[in-house]
Amino acid sequence: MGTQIKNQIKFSMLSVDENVGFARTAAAAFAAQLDLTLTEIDEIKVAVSEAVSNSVIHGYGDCNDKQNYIELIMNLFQDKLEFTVIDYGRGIADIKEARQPSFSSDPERMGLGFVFMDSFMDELEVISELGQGTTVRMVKMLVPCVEH
Amino acid sequence: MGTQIKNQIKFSMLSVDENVGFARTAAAAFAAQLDLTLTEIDEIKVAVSEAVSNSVIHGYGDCNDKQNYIELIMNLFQDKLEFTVIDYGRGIADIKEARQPSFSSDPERMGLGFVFMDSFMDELEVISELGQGTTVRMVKMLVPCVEH
Amino acid sequence: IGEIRRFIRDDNPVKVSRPLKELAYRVHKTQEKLQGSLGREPTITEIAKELSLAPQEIVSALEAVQPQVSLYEQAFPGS
Ligand SMILES: Nc1ncnc2c1ncn2[C@@H]1O[C@H](COP(=O)(O)OP(=O)(O)O)[C@@H](O)[C@H]1O
Ligand SMILES: Nc1ncnc2c1ncn2[C@@H]1O[C@H](COP(=O)(O)OP(=O)(O)O)[C@@H](O)[C@H]1O
Ligand SMILES: [Mg+2]
Ligand SMILES: [Mg+2]
Repeated sequence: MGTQIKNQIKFSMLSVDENVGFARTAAAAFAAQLDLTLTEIDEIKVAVSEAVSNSVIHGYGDCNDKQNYIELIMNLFQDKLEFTVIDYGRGIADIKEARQPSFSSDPERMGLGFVFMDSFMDELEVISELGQGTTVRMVKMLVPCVEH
Repeated sequence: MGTQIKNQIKFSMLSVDENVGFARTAAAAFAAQLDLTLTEIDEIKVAVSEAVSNSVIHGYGDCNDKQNYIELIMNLFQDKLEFTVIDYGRGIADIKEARQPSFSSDPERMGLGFVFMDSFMDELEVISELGQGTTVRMVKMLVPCVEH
Repeated sequence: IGEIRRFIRDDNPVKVSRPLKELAYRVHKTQEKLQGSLGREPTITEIAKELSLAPQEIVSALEAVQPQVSLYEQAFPGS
């Protein structure tokens, strides 16, 4: 039963700064159909917007071609919420290194995006191929109602 | 220049009640990148959620097949915001009649959805074919900044 | 995780979670105040700036308290 989709929203948005905030609000609005705490919703917002901003900043980075798209797929299952962020940008050469706390390919940045995704979500999977793009899948497990 | 897309977000969502609220928030979140008043944003929210709820209620109505999808396309142009809601449901036999104030095929309903879309947006186009589905395109014109 | 929370708070006050109801109330108060001083309805950007928030946060706050009013009530308030 846990694998049956109860709700799904897929969207594709232009890779522009404005849409990081949009994706954050959309993730919160999707999560709002569940009985989560504000803290849990905040954690989801941060994790999703870190992934989307990585796609805008690193994935499509210097290509100023405005026709770059980012996909966000939000799935609700019986027992979990799943968010998948996909870009078709430059990809990550060394995923293990990229996920290290404080690692950033840009000396100006904090290198904490993956750390947030990791600590705020219950599962984090990163798939990437150089020149092909990056897929980040994050899962938030739902506590059964009885525990509330 | 007015026809060049400045931002675009395309959604595909399951036709379930929860997603009417989601679409409403998404429309507001998209509109929030512009310098609109809360009243204008409210009007957009109502118009978009009326169109999406029509697709859920009338378009896919009795088909309780959960795999029915509704598309929402949000475009920002230099001078206007455009929202297009598409379903692949039963379609509308007589569009002119459907758009009349107080007309509803369901005696329990108010028949005001199209009236709201019409009065809150600057353009409303309805395309529909029986058994094929319905497309509702709505435009909100943007006032040039100088007027603010 | 406490470390991370603190970082988020220090780094970006916009992300601090406040009770959304209170925030929505402040949005409406600010709207009224600006309406008075500007002599016209303020824009979401102006309200956001006044509250040091992102426009998206205002959207979220207002959505969270969106009462489940029927369309009839929206169309004919007070009837
Ligand atoms: N979508 C992506 N496409 C390409 N590279 C990425 C992507 N996401 C992350 N990276 C790489 O992983 C590094 C670490 O990411 P992150 O932890 O978010 O830190 P930061 O964004 O501050 O650099 C980035 O500096 C970048 O090199
Ligand atoms: N997406 C749709 N698919 C099929 N029929 C529709 C659709 N949207 C509207 N209609 C038809 O148009 C009528 C009028 O719609 P509306 O003005 O929103 O009023 P109401 O939803 O209260 O019936 C509906 O009763 C229905 O018969
Ligand atoms: Mg990052
Ligand atoms: Mg209707």
